[in-house]
Amino acid sequence: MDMTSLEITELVVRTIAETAIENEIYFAELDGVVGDGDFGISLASGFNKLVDQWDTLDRSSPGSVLKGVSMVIASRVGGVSGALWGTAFLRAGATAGAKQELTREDVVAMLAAAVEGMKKRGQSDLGDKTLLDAFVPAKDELASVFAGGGSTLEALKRASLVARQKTEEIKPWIAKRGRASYTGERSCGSYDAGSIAIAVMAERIAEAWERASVSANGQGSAK
Amino acid sequence: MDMTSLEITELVVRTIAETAIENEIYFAELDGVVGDGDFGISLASGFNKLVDQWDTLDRSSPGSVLKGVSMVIASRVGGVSGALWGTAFLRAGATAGAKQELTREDVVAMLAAAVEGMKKRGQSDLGDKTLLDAFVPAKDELASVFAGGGSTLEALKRASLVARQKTEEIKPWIAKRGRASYTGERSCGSYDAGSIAIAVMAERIAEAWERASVSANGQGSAK
Amino acid sequence: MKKFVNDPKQFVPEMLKGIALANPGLVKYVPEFNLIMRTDSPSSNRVSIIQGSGSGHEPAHVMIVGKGMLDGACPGDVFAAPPMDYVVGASKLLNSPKGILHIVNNYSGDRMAFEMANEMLDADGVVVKTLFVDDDVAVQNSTWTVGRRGVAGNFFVIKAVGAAAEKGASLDELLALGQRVNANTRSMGVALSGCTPPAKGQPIFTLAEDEIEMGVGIHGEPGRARKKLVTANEMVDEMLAAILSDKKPTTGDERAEPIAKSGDEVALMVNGLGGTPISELYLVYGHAHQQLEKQGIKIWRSYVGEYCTSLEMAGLSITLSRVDDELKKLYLSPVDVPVRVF
Amino acid sequence: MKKFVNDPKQFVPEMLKGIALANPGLVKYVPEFNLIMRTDSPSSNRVSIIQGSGSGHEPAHVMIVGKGMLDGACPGDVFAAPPMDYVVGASKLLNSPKGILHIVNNYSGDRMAFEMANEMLDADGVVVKTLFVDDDVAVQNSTWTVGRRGVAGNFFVIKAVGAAAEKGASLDELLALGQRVNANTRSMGVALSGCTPPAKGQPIFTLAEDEIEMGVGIHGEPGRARKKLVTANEMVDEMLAAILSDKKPTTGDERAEPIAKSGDEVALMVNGLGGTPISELYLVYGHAHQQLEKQGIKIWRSYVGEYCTSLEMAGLSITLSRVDDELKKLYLSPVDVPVRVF
Ligand SMILES: Nc1ncnc2c1ncn2[C@@H]1O[C@H](COP(=O)(O)OP(=O)(O)O)[C@@H](O)[C@H]1O
Ligand SMILES: Nc1ncnc2c1ncn2[C@@H]1O[C@H](COP(=O)(O)OP(=O)(O)O)[C@@H](O)[C@H]1O
Ligand SMILES: [Mg+2]
Ligand SMILES: [Mg+2]
Ligand SMILES: [Mg+2]
Ligand SMILES: [Mg+2]
Repeated sequence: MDMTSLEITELVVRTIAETAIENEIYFAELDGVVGDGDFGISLASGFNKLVDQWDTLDRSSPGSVLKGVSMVIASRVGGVSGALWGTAFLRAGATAGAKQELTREDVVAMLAAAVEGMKKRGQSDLGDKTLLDAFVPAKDELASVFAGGGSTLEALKRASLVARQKTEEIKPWIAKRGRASYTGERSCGSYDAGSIAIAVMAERIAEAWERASVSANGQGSAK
Repeated sequence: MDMTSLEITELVVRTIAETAIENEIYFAELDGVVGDGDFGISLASGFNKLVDQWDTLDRSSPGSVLKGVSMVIASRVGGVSGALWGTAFLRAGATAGAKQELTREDVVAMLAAAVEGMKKRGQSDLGDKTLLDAFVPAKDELASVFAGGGSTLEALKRASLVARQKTEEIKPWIAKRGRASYTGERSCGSYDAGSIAIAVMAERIAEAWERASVSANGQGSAK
Repeated sequence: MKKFVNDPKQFVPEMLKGIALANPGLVKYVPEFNLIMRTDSPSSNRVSIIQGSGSGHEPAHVMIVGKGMLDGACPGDVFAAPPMDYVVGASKLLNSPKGILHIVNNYSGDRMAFEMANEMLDADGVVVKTLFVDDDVAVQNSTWTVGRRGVAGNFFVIKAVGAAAEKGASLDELLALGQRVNANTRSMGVALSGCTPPAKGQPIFTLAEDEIEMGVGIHGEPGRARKKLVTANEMVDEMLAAILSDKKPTTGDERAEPIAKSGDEVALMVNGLGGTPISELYLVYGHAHQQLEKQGIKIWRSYVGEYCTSLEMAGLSITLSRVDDELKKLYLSPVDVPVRVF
Repeated sequence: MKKFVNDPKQFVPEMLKGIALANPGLVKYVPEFNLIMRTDSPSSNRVSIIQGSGSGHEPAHVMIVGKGMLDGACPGDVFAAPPMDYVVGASKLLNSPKGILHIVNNYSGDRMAFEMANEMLDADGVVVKTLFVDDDVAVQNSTWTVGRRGVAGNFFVIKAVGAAAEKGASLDELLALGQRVNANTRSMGVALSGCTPPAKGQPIFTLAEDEIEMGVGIHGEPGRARKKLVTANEMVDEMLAAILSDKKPTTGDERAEPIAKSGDEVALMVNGLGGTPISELYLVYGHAHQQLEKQGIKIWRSYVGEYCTSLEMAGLSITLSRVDDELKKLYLSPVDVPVRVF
């Protein structure tokens, strides 16, 4: 596939934004079960703002795009999601630095930095039944496919499968962070909204990648 | 029939009280259509109080019973109904004076005095779509049967028929007094709660009279 | 019906008990007459001011008893005028050598109860004058009504006469002052939902998901029209138009001038009916304020909150009260009553 | 959903506009940051006090900006913590040489937004300290929560530090004072119904006709248990028991003493959640007052009304705050804020 790292970054960011906007109600409903139901709305409002301001962002490098996304999200989205997602994009962007082309190792390092940022900001870790429980294993799966020399499409598909599986696996858990945690044992048995969002976004990115590869290569074989 | 005027007065008052108490919800619902729905509750609470205090009333004469009823109702029932019904019983009792036995003329004069009292207190008249529109014609019918020498039972039955007819006749009218009047033309087409109460009470008094006559005479012929 | 209630029949007494416990030294509770009265009333230097009215309109009137406002309030049950003997009993307890002013919202039930009470008080030599409040423009006067209803505007009437009484005004002065404020005050309400009196256990009326009752009364009496729900601004515009175009009948066939014209100063009240949060009241206030200023009417002071409610009814009323220098001073003079924030 | 609203997305800005229009001279509105601020802040003699929090809790906090309370409030949307740049923007506008006190209700969203903002403010040399409020006893501390929630008790914290700031207290003194009040304040709430954020258009939760949510949070977070509706007195007893038996974790494994024992003096607040009329609040107050006095706890002062709401949610919370002579003086010192009756 002939896309630049900048084009790929934009594709991924735009796919995440579209997913957040299209799933506003669905994500809100998930958060409404034991949380306060604002998750879908917060996310959508931030990414809507991003789409509005897209043309004013500094899109000179992958890192500058990600930092721009971070500022819009952190500034416009209230509370947990603004802080967490803003931190994640910021750390990923900072790790990318000024590079124009990113290697697979760079991408894995960026995701790892995003995770560390969220853990610190959220005072949270794996096992707290948050989006980390979907995001971290998905990131690890991606890294391991990369390490084994698999294609990007395969890596994305396997990562999204892992994320989706994790949303089911953590369903019976008790929420230890976020508003859902206030309900204690009543949070057992319901999906974590943030994790579902991660799974849906991963799936949508894999699809987008497949579509982009098809059109770029003029046929069905993705790199 | 061998009842004294005092016994008859007590029978009538107790029948009115029972009717008010048993129809609390029904009367309230009628008042709820275009009024404020308190009529049934007000009336029932006053007459409940009356039943409670029955044994403490000065029941030495028909007049003293009626004055006692008046004080309980006026003191315990708030607003329009307390004032109107209290005034009606007061005026009737005052007209009866200290007499132990009342003639038919006395009864008609007592009812007329009650009407005058209510008109004055309520600044209302026939045609305002209030209980006066049922009460006055019923009283007139009673008087005319009495004048024609008919039996008391016949007089009560015909009076209650008239009252009932009137409730239907005034249904399309516009309410000009009471809270229902605030709705203007929206009051057209619904029953006036006070008039229905008058009709039901008149019917119940006629029935009570019939029952009392039967048991007094040991057979079906009422005087 | 879900409420904080024990025995529905004890709803009013238990509330009154709470008011007295919460404000020791300021007011006391006389259960016999549903009466909340100032602990320092009657005073021989001050006309005593008494309101009756029904319960369910809190903070009106039991929570505005105190220095600078009412000497006593003896409400009936929820939405019911007080029985005569509450008025008689309260008036005897609060009898002052300077006389008693009864403030009566213009409903037949209240009028009659106070009238009967006054006949009895007269006979006992108690000096009473009665001030009627009828600020609601929703019910247009006509031959077939008993006049207009008294609603949230009674706050301004009470505030003015309460302040003047504190300064020693005579009974006749208070009556004249109160009548002047009442004449300068107009209100209009709208409901988004009914409400449920505890003893009744059912809503007094029900509105569909897209219906409103424009011109509703504070006892849930139907208003001018049941309408489709529109935006906040459209509801405000309709209420302001009703208030500003209103020509209240005075004597005979005469009618008063509209309440305010360009250049006039007014107090602007947005009164919640109980179930509408204060956030919405301020949203409404903002639009009303701007619309009035566009017409050159100057807002002297805002009153946003709950003044005269209908239990937990969702809805609000807007009141405009024209002010002058004398009234401004009275409105700003100090008070000490149960309803407060701090 | 029936509300006084125009465009649901403009609900908060339109409310804030109304607050500013209603209180000219007292506060002003800075749309960029959802900020309501005192017109006379910042002052070089006074630490500036800022609250963020979500909207939908009015009068908290945008209506308690003014003399003796907050210098500014920059809420997020309904029930959402403010975004970082509101906090940064508000803090820069209100920066005082004596420093800034951020009061943050203990929710992850609020904590994180203020933390990020503080990192940026630090970098710019703005001196900020953060005071967390966590008075809710419904959520027991445990390893799996982020600590307790801040609810209506924040009124006492703000009142105390606001009064002290007015007298020139330093930032460190205010932080210590606020922490002391917070440690001495416990609350517990119950909901009879959910509420509907305008932008959401649907109730955040629904209770059956005979259900209550005991221990509810002010954003509709579920509480301790969904239960059957019982009498007002039974609900009060359960809430008081929860408050009085609570031993709040302090440092490490240590736990604080219960909030009040026989002989202690407390302020007793009955706070309406928005849809419950003040009549019911006073009914509840009456029983709570008597139950506490039975245990020898002295009620120093009552606070009955709406302090921290959840839009139009039916329900209430009870707060006990232990007082001493210093705090009593602070609580009674004068204020001038939008929320008022007169
Ligand atoms: N401290 C945290 N660390 C990591 N993720 C978190 C944390 N708190 C919440 N989340 C994630 O965010 C989601 C909820 O976001 P949102 O609804 O915006 O926050 P809030 O819980 O404050 O309402 C949760 O489903 C969870 O996946
Ligand atoms: N002024 C009046 N004169 C005579 N009857 C009246 C008057 N006002 C009301 N009524 C009667 O009383 C009934 C309503 O009583 P009630 O509900 O207690 O009074 P309110 O209208 O004040 O709520 C009406 O149905 C009507 O028959
Ligand atoms: Mg949430
Ligand atoms: Mg009625
Ligand atoms: Mg009535
Ligand atoms: Mg949230």
